[in-house]
Amino acid sequence: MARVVVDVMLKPEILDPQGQAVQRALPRLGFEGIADVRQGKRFELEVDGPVDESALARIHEMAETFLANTVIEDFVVKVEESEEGAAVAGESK
Amino acid sequence: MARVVVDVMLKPEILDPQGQAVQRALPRLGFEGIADVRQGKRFELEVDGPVDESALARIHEMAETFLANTVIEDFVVKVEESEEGAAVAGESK
Amino acid sequence: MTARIGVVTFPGTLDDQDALRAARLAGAEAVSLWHRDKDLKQVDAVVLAGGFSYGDYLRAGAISRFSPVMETVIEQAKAGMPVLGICNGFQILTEAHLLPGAMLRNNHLHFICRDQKLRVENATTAWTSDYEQGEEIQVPLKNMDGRYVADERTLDELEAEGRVAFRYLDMNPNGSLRDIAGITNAAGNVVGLMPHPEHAVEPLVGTGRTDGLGFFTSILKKLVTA
Amino acid sequence: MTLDTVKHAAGTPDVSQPWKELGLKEDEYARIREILGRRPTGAELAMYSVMWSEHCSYKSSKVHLKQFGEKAPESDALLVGIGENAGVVDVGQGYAVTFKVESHNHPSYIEPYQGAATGVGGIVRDILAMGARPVAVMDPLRFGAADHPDTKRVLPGVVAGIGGYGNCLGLPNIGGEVVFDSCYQGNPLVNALCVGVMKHEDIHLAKASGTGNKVILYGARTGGDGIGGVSVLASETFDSTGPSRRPAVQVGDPFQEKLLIECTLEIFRENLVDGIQDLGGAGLSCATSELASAGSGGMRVELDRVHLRDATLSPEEILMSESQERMCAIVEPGKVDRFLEICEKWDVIATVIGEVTEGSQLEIFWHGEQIVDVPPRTVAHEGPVYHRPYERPSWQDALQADDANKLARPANSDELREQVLKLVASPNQASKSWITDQYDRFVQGNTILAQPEDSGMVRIDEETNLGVAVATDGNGRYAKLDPYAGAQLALAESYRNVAASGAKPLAISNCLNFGSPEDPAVMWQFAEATRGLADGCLELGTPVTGGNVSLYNQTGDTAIHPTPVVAVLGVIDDVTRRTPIAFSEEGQLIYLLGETREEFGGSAWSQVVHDHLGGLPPVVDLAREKLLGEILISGSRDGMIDAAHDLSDGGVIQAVTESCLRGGRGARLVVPDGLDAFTFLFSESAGRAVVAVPRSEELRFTDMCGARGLPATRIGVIDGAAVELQGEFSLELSELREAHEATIPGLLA
Ligand SMILES: Nc1ncnc2c1ncn2[C@@H]1O[C@H](COP(=O)(O)OP(=O)(O)O)[C@@H](O)[C@H]1O
Ligand SMILES: [Mg+2]
Repeated sequence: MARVVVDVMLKPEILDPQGQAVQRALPRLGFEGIADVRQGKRFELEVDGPVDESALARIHEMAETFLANTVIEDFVVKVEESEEGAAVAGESK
Repeated sequence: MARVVVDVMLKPEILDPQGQAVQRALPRLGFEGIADVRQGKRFELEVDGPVDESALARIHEMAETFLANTVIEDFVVKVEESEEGAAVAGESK
Repeated sequence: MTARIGVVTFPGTLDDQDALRAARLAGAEAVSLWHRDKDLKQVDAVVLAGGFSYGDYLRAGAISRFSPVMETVIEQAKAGMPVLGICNGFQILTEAHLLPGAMLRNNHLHFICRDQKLRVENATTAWTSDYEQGEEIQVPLKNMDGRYVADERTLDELEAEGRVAFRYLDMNPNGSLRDIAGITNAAGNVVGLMPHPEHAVEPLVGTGRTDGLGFFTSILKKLVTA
Repeated sequence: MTLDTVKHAAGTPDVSQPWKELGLKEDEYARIREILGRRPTGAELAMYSVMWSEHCSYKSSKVHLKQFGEKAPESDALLVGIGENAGVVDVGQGYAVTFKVESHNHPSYIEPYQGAATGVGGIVRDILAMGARPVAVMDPLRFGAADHPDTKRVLPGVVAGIGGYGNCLGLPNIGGEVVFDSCYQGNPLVNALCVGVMKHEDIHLAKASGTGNKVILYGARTGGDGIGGVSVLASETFDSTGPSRRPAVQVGDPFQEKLLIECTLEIFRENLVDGIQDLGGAGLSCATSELASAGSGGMRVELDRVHLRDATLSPEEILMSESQERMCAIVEPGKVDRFLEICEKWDVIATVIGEVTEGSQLEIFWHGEQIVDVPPRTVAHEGPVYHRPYERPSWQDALQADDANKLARPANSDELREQVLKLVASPNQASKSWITDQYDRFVQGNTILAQPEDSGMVRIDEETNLGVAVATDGNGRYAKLDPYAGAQLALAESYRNVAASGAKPLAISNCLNFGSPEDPAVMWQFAEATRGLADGCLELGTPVTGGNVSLYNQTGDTAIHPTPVVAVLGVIDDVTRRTPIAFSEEGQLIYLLGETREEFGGSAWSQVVHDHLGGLPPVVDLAREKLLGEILISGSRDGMIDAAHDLSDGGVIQAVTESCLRGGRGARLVVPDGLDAFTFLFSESAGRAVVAVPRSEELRFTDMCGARGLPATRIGVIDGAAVELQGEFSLELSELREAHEATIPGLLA
């Protein structure tokens, strides 16, 4: 089973109060140097069968009509690869 | 300015009502073959200055203490690279 | 003879009983509609009531918009049937593109429940004809995702065509652009708003005001005289 | 993988079992072996351990709670008493009302949002399980110091969780409490109340009877929620690949619960269930053993039929799982199809997992092999009972001797004015609308009164205008000074709040929040409080219908203040006669009912101005409370009073300020003869209220009070745009409003 990720973010021109609230809180928590924060959604889809072009096309359509509201949001569809080098996985205690 | 992305997902053992609701809706919309959906959050941070090891360590800490609730969520910190080949960007009309 | 007003129940709809009650109090025959049925039971108008259909999961209204009943509602609305979307119903109407724009999380990020003052900016729609143009009314408001947004061009167009039907007065409770509380389509048959007129139809109950009854008497008059 | 079957257990008596890790005492484990005549299987051990826990078995509190039954007043109103999911009260016209308060304290500290949310979910299912449609919720809350950083984490999360869950269910939130005190720093109290309404004939009970009847589990799938401790067991029973990590935190899905409510109500309407039980703490262990224990026969359950969210769960874990939004019903075979059809209509998963048997044992199977074979009563109803030692703490005398009446009082009018402002702006006395505005109070269209009124009131019949009112109160400071009196004061205040709104108090529910029962001082507080409450209920004629005990609310050796929270339910025949708190008619007369004494022990004034807790709480006079209640109710019914506000923490000035702000009118007050201004404003003597009387009714009203022997003193008139105390000070409403309303947003926003 393969995983496809759909990232959905508010369009840049749309006010993102959640991101702003996070950004405003950061200095208070002692985190400086973050110029901007945007908060969006991440969908992880477990796909039955191969993730070929036609499957991707279907997922793209699903994202466009359903997972994102394109009046306000942009989205990106990605086939998940194994964790990249730069990624630092977070664990909880 | 560099972008760092923090993906926050509910731990696998934690109920994800949103993802579940999305998954259950898909067949009704004519999208078959998605075995599971999990919905999480994606934070895009614009970082002032270089994203070196110490910056990443700070962001990791920020994710652990603030962006994610590690009682129920896991997170991953990634330095955003230019769009990968596999990605299909969604545009809105 | 009176008119039949249908109220749709989606899974998670909360204010359907209130909307049915409001329709009854206005003198209409109130009819329950079920999300899985395409059949609208020959109603003359439809109310999409408030609540958290599908838990507001994904986006408020996003899942309900694809239900069987909505297929017929969308079709009929385009053919001129009066449709009122209240709160979650408004969200469903925007998701269904029967009304332009979208609803986002309140700018203060909290659920807000308050007695809200509004101005009726368009008293010519199917649902507002019993109000005076510019009349100020007060009805409960309660929502999590009540921030109305649309691009500038759409907003200008709405303003120019008089399609901003209601505006918040005194305070903007959710960050809606241009204080927009509700809008109408160009034909005036499809109206959506965040505040809850169906909660303001009886003295004593709720805030004790009856300012919301006008929505239901408006539509009734229109349908019965039609 | 070795499954610990009954047979296997019988053949391996010497296997060592993790009873200790599961929280059992040695003698408790021995008793289980004695009951079964062999060692328990892993599944049985899991069941006993959780059902015999403090939380489920009330083992420390039972001997004290008995008094609520023993001292119960004669009451025609009680249809179902203590012992069921919730008590049921007759409110007339064929209607019955059920209500209950529960705590979700510990989970809300760990994960405020989910802890509080699932607290609401749990109490709503309790009410639903009685056959009632839930119609309103309330939320008595207690947090650490308002300005403590952790309060900023806990409070917004708790409030968002209560709102997030309750709003999504479509239940109006009609009241509650918010109290700050550093004693709750590591132990916030998140109590939740739900009220439900049904017709008498719809009452349902949690029992499994009728051989051959089916056991149906329906609602959410079962996951590994909240089973932390049991994983030890699973990992012992299973090989090294063992179960994955189990979440200690339950996540709620209010949407699923809303479907469960509508689905269950439709099932009730068609009369499809014989017995029903919600799944709460201890999950299926509790539901199956309680249903079987209360019924006439035995029960057989095929555990492998349970729909799982996590396929790796062991049978022990499935039995223990506290996954939310599930119910268990007993259904006659002929009705099963229709039952499942209704579930399908509401997108609710339902599975027949077993049936009622002729025998007397609860038998549970896993893929055909028997893993449980127990007498259900021994699990559900015959758990251990402790007579824990209790002793009046050594510090109690010194605390009481530290008399608040001796604290420095304001020296002049300016100081008095300043202290008034300070009081109405203090976190405990300030407006809670920043919190309550996050709750839907209008949904269902039947809300007659909600915060900030004295009690919440909902209409239950649109034709006749029959309604019910509920208030919750508790004052840990009073209870700390004297737990017996403190419990009675909580009862009296709640009773007074209901009466002030015009409803007749009928019955009580309560949530007893205390520290560790292993501390004799805490146990003494508990014993005193329950005794006080039981005696008080007897005197007021309002039976206790149910409630909840939350123990171990302490950090290290330091317990919270003993905090009995009391909910009073009242009925009003005609909600159009309800009394609001608002002073809204210019010229109406303000009367103070009851007697004012110098009583400052535990008072808001002593806390706000002196950060002091000592002395004795106000004197309790329940006969007076009853009389006051009767006057408030008759006065409202007969149109003699247009507004009423009970007096409690903060005294006269707090109540008058709230009534003025609510109505947008000022008040001119005079100090009555025999009192000084300070005592008049700040005393917290019990058994009092302020009322607004139309001039035309003055004589009739004072005659009634005189004839009944209730002191009624004219203290002023509704007038202007300021609260003015003649000869002392004047405070513009705008200034009072700013002081009263800015505090909480300032601390939390
Ligand atoms: N957490 C809460 N949820 C809902 N309502 C609340 C909450 N806290 C306080 N309230 C409401 O605010 C009002 C004032 O509360 P309080 O001062 O405790 O009342 P009282 O002193 O009359 O018991 C009441 O209507 C009460 O129900
Ligand atoms: Mg009160």
